[in-house]
Amino acid sequence: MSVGNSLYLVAPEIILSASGLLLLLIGAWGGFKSARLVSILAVTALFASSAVALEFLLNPAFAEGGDAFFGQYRLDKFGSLTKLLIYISAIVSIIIAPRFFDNVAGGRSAVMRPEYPVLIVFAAIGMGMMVSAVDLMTLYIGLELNSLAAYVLASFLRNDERSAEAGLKYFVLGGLASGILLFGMSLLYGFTGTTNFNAINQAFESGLSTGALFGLIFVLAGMAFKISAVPFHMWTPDVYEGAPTPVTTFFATAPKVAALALTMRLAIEAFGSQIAAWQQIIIFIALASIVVGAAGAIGQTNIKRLLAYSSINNVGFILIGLAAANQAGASAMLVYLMIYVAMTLGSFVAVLDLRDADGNQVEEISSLAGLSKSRPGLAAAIAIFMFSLAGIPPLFGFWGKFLVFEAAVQADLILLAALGIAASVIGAFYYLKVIKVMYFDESADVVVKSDSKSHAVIIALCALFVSPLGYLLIPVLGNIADQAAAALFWAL
Amino acid sequence: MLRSGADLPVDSLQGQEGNDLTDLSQYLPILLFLGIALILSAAFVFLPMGVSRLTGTHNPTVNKLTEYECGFPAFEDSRSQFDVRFYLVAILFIIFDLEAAFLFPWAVSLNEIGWTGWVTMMIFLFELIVGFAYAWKLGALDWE
Amino acid sequence: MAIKLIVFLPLLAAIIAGLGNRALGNIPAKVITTGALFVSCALSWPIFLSFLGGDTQAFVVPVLDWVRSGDLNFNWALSVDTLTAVMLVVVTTVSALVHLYSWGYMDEDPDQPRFFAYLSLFTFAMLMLVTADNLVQMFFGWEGVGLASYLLIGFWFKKPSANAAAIKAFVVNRVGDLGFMLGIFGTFLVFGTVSIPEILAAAPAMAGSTIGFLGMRFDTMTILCLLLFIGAMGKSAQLGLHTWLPDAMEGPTPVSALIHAATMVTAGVFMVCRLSPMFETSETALAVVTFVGAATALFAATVGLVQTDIKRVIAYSTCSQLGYMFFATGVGAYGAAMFHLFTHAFFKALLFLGAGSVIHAMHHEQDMRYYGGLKKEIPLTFWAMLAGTLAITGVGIIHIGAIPALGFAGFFSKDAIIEAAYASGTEMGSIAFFVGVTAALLTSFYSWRLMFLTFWGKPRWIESEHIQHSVHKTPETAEDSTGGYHPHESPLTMLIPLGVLAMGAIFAGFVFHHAFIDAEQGAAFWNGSIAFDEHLMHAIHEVPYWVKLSSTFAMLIGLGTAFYMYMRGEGRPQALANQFRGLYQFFFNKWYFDELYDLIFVKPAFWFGRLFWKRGDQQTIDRFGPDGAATLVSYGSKVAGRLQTGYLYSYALVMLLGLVAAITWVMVR
Amino acid sequence: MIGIEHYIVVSSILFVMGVLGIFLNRKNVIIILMAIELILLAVNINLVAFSAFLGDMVGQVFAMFVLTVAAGEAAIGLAILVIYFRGRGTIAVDDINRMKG
Repeated sequence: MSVGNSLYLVAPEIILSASGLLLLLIGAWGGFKSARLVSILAVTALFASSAVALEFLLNPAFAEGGDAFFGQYRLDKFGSLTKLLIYISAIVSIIIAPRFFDNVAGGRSAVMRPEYPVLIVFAAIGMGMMVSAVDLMTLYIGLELNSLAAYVLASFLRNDERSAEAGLKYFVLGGLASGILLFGMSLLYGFTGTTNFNAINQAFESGLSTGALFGLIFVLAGMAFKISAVPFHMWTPDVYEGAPTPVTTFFATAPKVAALALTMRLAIEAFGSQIAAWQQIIIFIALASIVVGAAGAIGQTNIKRLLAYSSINNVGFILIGLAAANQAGASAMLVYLMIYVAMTLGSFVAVLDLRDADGNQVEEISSLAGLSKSRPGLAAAIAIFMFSLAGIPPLFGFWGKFLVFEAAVQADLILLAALGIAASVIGAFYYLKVIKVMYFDESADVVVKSDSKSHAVIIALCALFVSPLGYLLIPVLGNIADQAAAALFWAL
Repeated sequence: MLRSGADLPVDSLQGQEGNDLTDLSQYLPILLFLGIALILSAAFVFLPMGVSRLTGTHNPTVNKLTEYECGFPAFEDSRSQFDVRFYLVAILFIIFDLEAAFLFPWAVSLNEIGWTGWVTMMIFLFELIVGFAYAWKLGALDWE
Repeated sequence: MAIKLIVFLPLLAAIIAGLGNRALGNIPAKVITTGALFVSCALSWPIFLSFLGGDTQAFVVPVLDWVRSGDLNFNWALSVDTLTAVMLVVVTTVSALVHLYSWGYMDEDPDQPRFFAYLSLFTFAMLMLVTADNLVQMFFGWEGVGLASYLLIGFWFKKPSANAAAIKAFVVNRVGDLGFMLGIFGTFLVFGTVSIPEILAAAPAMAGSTIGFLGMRFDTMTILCLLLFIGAMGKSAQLGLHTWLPDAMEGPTPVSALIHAATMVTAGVFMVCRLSPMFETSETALAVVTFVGAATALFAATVGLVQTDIKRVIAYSTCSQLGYMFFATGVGAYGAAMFHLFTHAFFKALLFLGAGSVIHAMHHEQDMRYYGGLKKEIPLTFWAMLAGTLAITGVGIIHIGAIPALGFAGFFSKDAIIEAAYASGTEMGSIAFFVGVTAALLTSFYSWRLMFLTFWGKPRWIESEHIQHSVHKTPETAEDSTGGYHPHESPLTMLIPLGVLAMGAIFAGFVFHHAFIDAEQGAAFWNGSIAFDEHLMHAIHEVPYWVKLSSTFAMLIGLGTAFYMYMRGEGRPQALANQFRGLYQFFFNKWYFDELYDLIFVKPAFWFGRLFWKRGDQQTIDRFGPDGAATLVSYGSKVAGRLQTGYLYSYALVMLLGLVAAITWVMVR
Repeated sequence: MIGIEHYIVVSSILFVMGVLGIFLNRKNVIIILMAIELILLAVNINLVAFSAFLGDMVGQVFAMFVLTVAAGEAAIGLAILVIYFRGRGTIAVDDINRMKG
């Protein structure tokens, strides 16, 4: 396996790294004026890497993928698919940024900074490494590359206290989490003698030593933090509320995809031969996330916090697919992820589109009252996203839930599926609250018209995707997801 | 040189210790150790507080609390805040200092890793330079 | 095809008027519905006449395939034979006239389109019922008329009493319908088909066969007939299931005339006649029918004696007349039954519309005690109702020698029934005969009482609150008993139907009695559409003269008594009432049927309802179901919120606890 | 003779102290940064020790990466702390609860 070949297999990351560095310099010399240029270039770079990822995903020549850098890194359909999702989320997060930063309330630091797209690009590189890492070291580097960028992004509004606090909290807890993760990795390394996933798996086949078991738990805990699963979810609401909305959009989609994909790969490729060791824990985490996500959301008055809890809730459902620990489950998770990304992007961009007369962001749910009158289109879109997040048929969100439950039933986790369905009913409550406010409360007349074409387009696309029309895509999505899932299980 | 973990002997630890990894009971001590570690560390944290609180009378006065500077009354609060620029410099120093740490293993193993390693390191250094340039351009380095 | 038009024009009109409602406006809605009805009326008479002339055979017009499932398959078809033809003219004629009448009567009503839509809908359902060629289709019509009746009784839905009456009618009818349904199921079970002709063809073969039920053996046909008869009882308000009919008078008077006098309530009789070959196979069933009919005739008449609400009097008389029809079918005189149905439709509709006209004139006062002396005020109405009264009391002279029998409609039909009861020779028949004569006496009494109280004597209007409202006077301030109130004759739209129906009440019997009940012509006319018993019809003519005269005498006695009580001197009725206090109360309270049912059925039902509602639903299901979940969730949200303190160390603590918990779990597992 | 488990114990103690340091200290966020560094050091001890006992270089390389990343993390942590201090004028852990619930 030549280095050149390896470089070819990591083409998306290389493109992004090169452009990231270049953009950094452009930003440094160009100053604020260059922000737009940098954004455009960053989006272009992301599109380029998406194209490459798509090529890897669809071109039969890469059907069985390949290892790069002496088994540190693997290219396969699973990685390519998740990368695609990540890049799309990154692109959207960049596109929606300027409108937000250019008129933040009060005009403090009221300008789009060129570092924002650069940081997004670097985070994207890190996540790309995460999803195609087959070695603890690659995993760690990618994860940290993503996290460090994320910490900065969270506190990007330097003069906004909430933003700074969000960054601080995210950083401290993230540091703790990565510490736990690392400690687990060190244990795994020590007790299996390797950092390579497949080697770890082989080592586990001959049994699980206590130290390795500890390592496994610690690693899973660290991952649980990244995917904000209960009980490692505490940072999520605060960070989502405090961080600038475009950043929140980014956090809610791309890192979730990356971390979940990484967790899947770890659980299947590295710990696949000791499913019993982690399955019950995942089941518990999944149920806890569903319940806490639903319960926590009910009391919320801030729509960003609400969406944070909703993401916790959805992660719980996705983890049900992982708990199934079979190919159907993985495929279901991937489909769910695609739908989840669309739903989340849509709802956050919709939130971003809520501004009052002074151009301030509107985040209070109560301010949405009467939205159905003042902005029927937006209200309808939000309603669609909420119903879809709640998993109410016939919207597309239902399909994801259905698939994971189906997978769970296939794996004889009937009880889990039953509890999950029951919990999803409870969860529906708080989404409906938003819709009630929009449609049935007397108007508050806070939100004003928005002239943003890009927002409208993105919202419309996402709404279209999660609308019942989405079911037309099931054959395509299902097929791709199955292939990607199969790529995970090649070792078993 | 960097070896891919895939071809490592799984039971290399046994070579050292000669006991079976898969036997949980053998490694139960680790759990105990962790417990002990918890207790000990907690002790390290709490013991001093507790002891100082228990031993010795505890009735602070203003004069007691003023710090002693060779007989003179204190000019200013001993916990004076540093200029944030110190932090900045410190940060930059840490980063570039640690990146330098990569050079040593690279240097000693350059014969084995050959041109590939050399090019890689050059790329790495280039990236560092880019970061450096960025910091420089933003004026992170000039004190005023 | 004419028949299709006859049946579906009313439906079309109903749909147009119903959906068009306000948008359409009053006049167009009324024109469309009334026009449609007159057209189908005009189309039905030729069919009837052609059957009368005997130059048409029964025919069936398929509409569409309806159900094909296993053994159960039947079409939706309109079958027309003599029986149907008779019902067609009755239904369409009365309905058309009532539509016209409603123009005047419902003039001030805010939403007339709805009313007329309901009327037409009812007519359609009734036509479906009478043209049914299978039991399911008949049941469809059966329920359809039930629904329309419900809607129309509760038409003034702002009146609580009206709603209550509507619900009562609906519920009581459900009881009957249950019997009818069971009958249909049983019939399908036994005969393997629901097609009426096939059933009737197969029925005689089944006579005497038995089916096991609850370990006992029952006579098949008896069971089926009784079940079906329960349905008939419900629809036709026979004793036991009659309680809804008087309350149904809460509906507008035209509705009472159309549904609760002329057409719907006779559906039971029609059904029994339609299935007469079935009933013929079971002596027991016939005996029951006779008994129930006779009992109803007597019971309703006695109650009618003492009612003061003009409409309720007529309602009970309807009940009683239906009793006549039933015991006619019971003794096998189906022709006579249908004949009475035919004539009764005219004179009872006439009486109701007349009563409506009186009520209209008396400013919606319905209590006869506040009428009096209206003869001069509203002469046309008076004459019309006189004709009706003469018809229902059966005034006429039997034919002696060459002189043919002359008389009003009721005379021919009712006498035929009474004579048939005597001629049937069964002891149940003879009981029915005496009951019938007695009922005739009572009928005559309450009918004339109604007339005397309403049209003769001095005005007692000022006592009525309605009148007081209209003239703004009270008995004290009023200078005379009229209170200066001037009843006004009803508009032409109301008088024309009265006139037409009066013609019917006068001549229907004389013109058609040969065709309906004469032995030979009857057989030719009915032509097998009902089990027409020629011997019985012959026997009618052979009954002794005292029998023939008995009903006439009874009528005269009743008339005399009424005249003596209400025209000669004051207070005689009151005195009599006081003398027979108990009896009076017993009659006045309708034999305490309502109270009885309230005690037996209504109260327990409510009790159970409350039990299940409060205990079962609220305190058990809701408490541990939705409400419990809701409280749990809100509590959980509070807890989650409290955990989210916002402090770094608590977050870290939670994370660590999670980690430790996971470790402990995997270790102890 | 010092065995692997001794190293593990030391690193475990360091690790636990670091973790405790994060949520026992109510005063200064800087201390939290130190605690995190402590955790990473514990990890490094583990890695190097294992590497030595396994006779495998990977652990040491891993340790290098951890060091580097730790440096970056510390830098970013300090930077965030600075801007937070600019905003709120305090870095007491107890004051960092603007957002909760």
